[in-house]
Amino acid sequence: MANLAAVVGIGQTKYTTKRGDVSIAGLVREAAANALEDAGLGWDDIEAVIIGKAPDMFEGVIMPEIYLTDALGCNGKPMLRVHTAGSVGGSTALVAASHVQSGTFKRVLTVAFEKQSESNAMWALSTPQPFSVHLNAGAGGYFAPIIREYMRRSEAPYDVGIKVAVKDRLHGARNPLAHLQKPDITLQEVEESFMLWDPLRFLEACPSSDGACAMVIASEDLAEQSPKPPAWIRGVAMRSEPTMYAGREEVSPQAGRDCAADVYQQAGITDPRRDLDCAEVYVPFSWYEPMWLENLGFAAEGEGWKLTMEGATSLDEGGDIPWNPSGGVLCSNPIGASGMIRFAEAARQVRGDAGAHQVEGAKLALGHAYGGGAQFFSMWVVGSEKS
Amino acid sequence: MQQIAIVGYQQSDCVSWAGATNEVELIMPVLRRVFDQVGLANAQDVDFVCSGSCDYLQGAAFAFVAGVDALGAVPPIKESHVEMDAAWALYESMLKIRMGHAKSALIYGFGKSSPGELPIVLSQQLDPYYLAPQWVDTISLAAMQARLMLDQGLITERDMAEVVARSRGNALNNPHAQLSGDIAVDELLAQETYVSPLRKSDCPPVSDGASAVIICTVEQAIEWGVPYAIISGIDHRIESHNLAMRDLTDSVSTRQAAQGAGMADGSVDVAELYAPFSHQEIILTRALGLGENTQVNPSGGVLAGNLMMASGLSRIGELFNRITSGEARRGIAHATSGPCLQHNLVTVVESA
Amino acid sequence: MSQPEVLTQAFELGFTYTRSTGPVVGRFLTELRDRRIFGIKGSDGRVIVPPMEYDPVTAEELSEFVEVGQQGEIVSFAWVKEPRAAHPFDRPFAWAMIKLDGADVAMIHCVAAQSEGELATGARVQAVWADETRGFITDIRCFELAQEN
Amino acid sequence: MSEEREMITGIEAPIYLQYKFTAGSAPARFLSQVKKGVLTGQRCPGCQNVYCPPRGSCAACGLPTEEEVVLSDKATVQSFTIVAIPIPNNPIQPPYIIANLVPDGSNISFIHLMSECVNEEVHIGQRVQALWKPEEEWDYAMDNIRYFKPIDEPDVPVDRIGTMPVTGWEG
Repeated sequence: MANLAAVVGIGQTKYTTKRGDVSIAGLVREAAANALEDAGLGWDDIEAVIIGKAPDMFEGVIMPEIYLTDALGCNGKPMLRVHTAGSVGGSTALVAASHVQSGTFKRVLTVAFEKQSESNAMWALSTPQPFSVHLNAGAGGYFAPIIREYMRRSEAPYDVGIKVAVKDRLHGARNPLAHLQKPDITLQEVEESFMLWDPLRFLEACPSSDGACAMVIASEDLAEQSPKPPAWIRGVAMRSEPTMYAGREEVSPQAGRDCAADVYQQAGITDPRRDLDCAEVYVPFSWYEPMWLENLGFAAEGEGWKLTMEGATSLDEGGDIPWNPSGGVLCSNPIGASGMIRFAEAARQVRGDAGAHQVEGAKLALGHAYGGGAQFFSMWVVGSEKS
Repeated sequence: MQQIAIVGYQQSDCVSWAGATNEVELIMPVLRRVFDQVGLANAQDVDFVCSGSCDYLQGAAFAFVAGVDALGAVPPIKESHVEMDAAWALYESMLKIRMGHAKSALIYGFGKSSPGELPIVLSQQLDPYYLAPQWVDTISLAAMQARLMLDQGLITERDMAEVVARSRGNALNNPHAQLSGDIAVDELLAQETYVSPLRKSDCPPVSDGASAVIICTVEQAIEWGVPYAIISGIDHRIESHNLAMRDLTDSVSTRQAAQGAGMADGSVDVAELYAPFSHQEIILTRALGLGENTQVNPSGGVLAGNLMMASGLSRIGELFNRITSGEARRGIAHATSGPCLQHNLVTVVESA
Repeated sequence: MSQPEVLTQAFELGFTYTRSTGPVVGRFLTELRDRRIFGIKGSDGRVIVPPMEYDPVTAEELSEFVEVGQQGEIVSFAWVKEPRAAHPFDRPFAWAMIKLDGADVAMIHCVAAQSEGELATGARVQAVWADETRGFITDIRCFELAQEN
Repeated sequence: MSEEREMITGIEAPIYLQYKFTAGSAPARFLSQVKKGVLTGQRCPGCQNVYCPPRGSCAACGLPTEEEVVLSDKATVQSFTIVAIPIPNNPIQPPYIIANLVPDGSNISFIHLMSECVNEEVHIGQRVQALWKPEEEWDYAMDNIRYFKPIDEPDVPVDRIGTMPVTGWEG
């Protein structure tokens, strides 16, 4: 059996288009130092550092843990670098947790970051390769056809994505760290925004952000001594499947369903909508909320959009299962950190430390991340209680 | 701590150019052989898979995603990846087993270094403001390290050539080696310098290839009924990124990792060291305090073939081979990352 | 089955990254633009050039800048007989670790010399500035052997 | 007082790396046929599905694919998007349609351009055919096919997309 572990410190940067005031190390450091401060700890209290980010091409620094050693107080310590595409922030948190859950370490620091302003994410994701057609149209170009297929199957009204875009931006307006601050956003504004990758409009897509997120994860005994309430890690799961294979279910990938089933089983969840108080789910394009509502078992197949339209996932509408109270990826997207932000925001909720976007009385929350061609999944469930 | 067994290891040939072989075509035959070695059908028969690779070697983002195509990952599998040498993927896999979320794991690393100019590509690992913009190549950094040792009288050029001669000689017994042969020390010393004080023979060849290891709980190894060796300890440590802040003639982090891995708890019959440059083998040997009773790099080490992102994992595999063949009872495998031995991992492996 | 031809094609993976420097790196580069070299004091009092943002031992933020000399001595060097396309010279040159006067930690930069024999550990070198400085590490074009005073 | 100059807060770091790419065996076989104006796939010895373009393995089974299968240049639209923004490294000017197309005889889609169509009328299940460049321009490249254009054949029902035999779709 895995040892109990808990999140005892969380640190983030303010997410923004360009953090022009810091170096790459400065950005990562800021989140890490905030997490240490939140945990009431110093650099010497940390035994190992686990760092994650998406492709090195975003910053053009190869294996950046090598350069970041000193900024993260890691000289003489173990340092591990995770890269699992867009899910990396989540899987990095899971690898960090395994350092403690395996009984190998008592207290580790984990950090994920992206400083996307150093390059152009669209470039880094579609670098030219000989002998291939240069049709790569960025992540939106990849996911738009899958969304179209979901719309066809579910017969969802055209404006479900628009509703999600507004809902998450209103959530983000409660979160001072969120990149996009749009407290006055309207359905009409989203609908009239530029069509990027039909059926995806500009305001239905995530921004490109600079930012970093960090957590301190500690063993049961140390977590109990922590000055602030710990977020107990109640379940951890990862799943991968290939990008392309004959008959692949792209709208609701098997890897996502299996991953959810695994993490729910560990956390004793039988009905996620009922048992969980909120969820931070990787939704970089608005339509992925209804799609993941189904994939993660919050709604039956073809019914996810109904929860969205009823307001069930909205904090402002008093929904029973708020999704992305922090504003989610639609408000802030430093790619390599986005998954960890989901995991950290889930932990903030059950620590009762989420400020204006706190879900009242949240005791159990889901953190979710996915990456690649919606083929890599990582999830955890955190709770205010050990079991 | 729970004992974990190594039950399989396979490596491709180290070749200077893999030709018309893409990543998945490079990996698949190695995986087939390691599955056959343990008697498994495919990655569905292990509980966890973790790989190591680096996008910049072949110049494409998400290079590792192609690796998943080699696994037969339908239905979906538990899988992760480090942008590091796969020795660190093995480390991550051990944690998964220790926490009880897996009984077995497949680890693989692959690198196609031939498409780019490797020493220049790796210059972009350095400080992005001070060093990377100067394009200081990795061979030159190692050459400065070697000169520090020569100047301080810690080594001679003959010492370095002896490392190379032994590596090439040992590699005669390694069918996957790229460089092997019976070569005299004087013959090596007669060659002119390349990036002085290094000769070309002091540097590793650029290689394409892949390797794979399967580990599991001892109970699982017994159930599978295959020969196994025990990983009794593993640890890794990193040092400052400022090369001049480090004592480059020593490897403090290797010593720390060896201590953490419990190397001193028994004899070290064999050591497989990931020393890309000849003088670095001497640094490592001394940092670890290895004496005459330890056979160093019987495989020839990476001077005989250097699979970036897999060589560290291969060192563990080569050690496994020595132990399961009965040539050694206990030994260590070392992996490194970063310029001039910045980040080091030590694994202790014992006979079952 | 058809036999494939070996299809090989060159390509460039290239981008001009826009890096923000933060205050420490930015200060160093600003001084370089003005043809001065600054280091920073580590927690143990050692002067580190170029300045590190964070102390390798204590992990503390560093902030005490110190100007150092433009001459120093070679701590070690590598002689590059066959420069690579990315290298700063197209004739033989050296990469060196150079401890500048007033610094305790060497910096890595290139040294221009006619032959390997001209250089030695302990040799004195001095910075040669680029014709135009702009706040980049290559504002120091290279080092060369110091003139005897 | 000397002239105060602004602090340096940013730098440009040009990183341009040169690589020599070699296509893998499966893609090279595929492209060698495309140069002759023929679309081919490779069949998995396990699940029997045909991959186009082949990458060397059946990703589902993890088995090497060897058997080469000649495919039709007629295909079915599995899904699509209309791209309205310019993409770095992509010379085509928006708006344009990128479709996931399954060629007859294959069990998996690839992406390619669609043209000679009314954007608003493009739909899932639509039948299309390759429009090849003039033969003298053929190279080892999928853009030997300039684009796919609609043809006058009945739509393929959604649940049958990806299962068309190489002989085509009778409706």
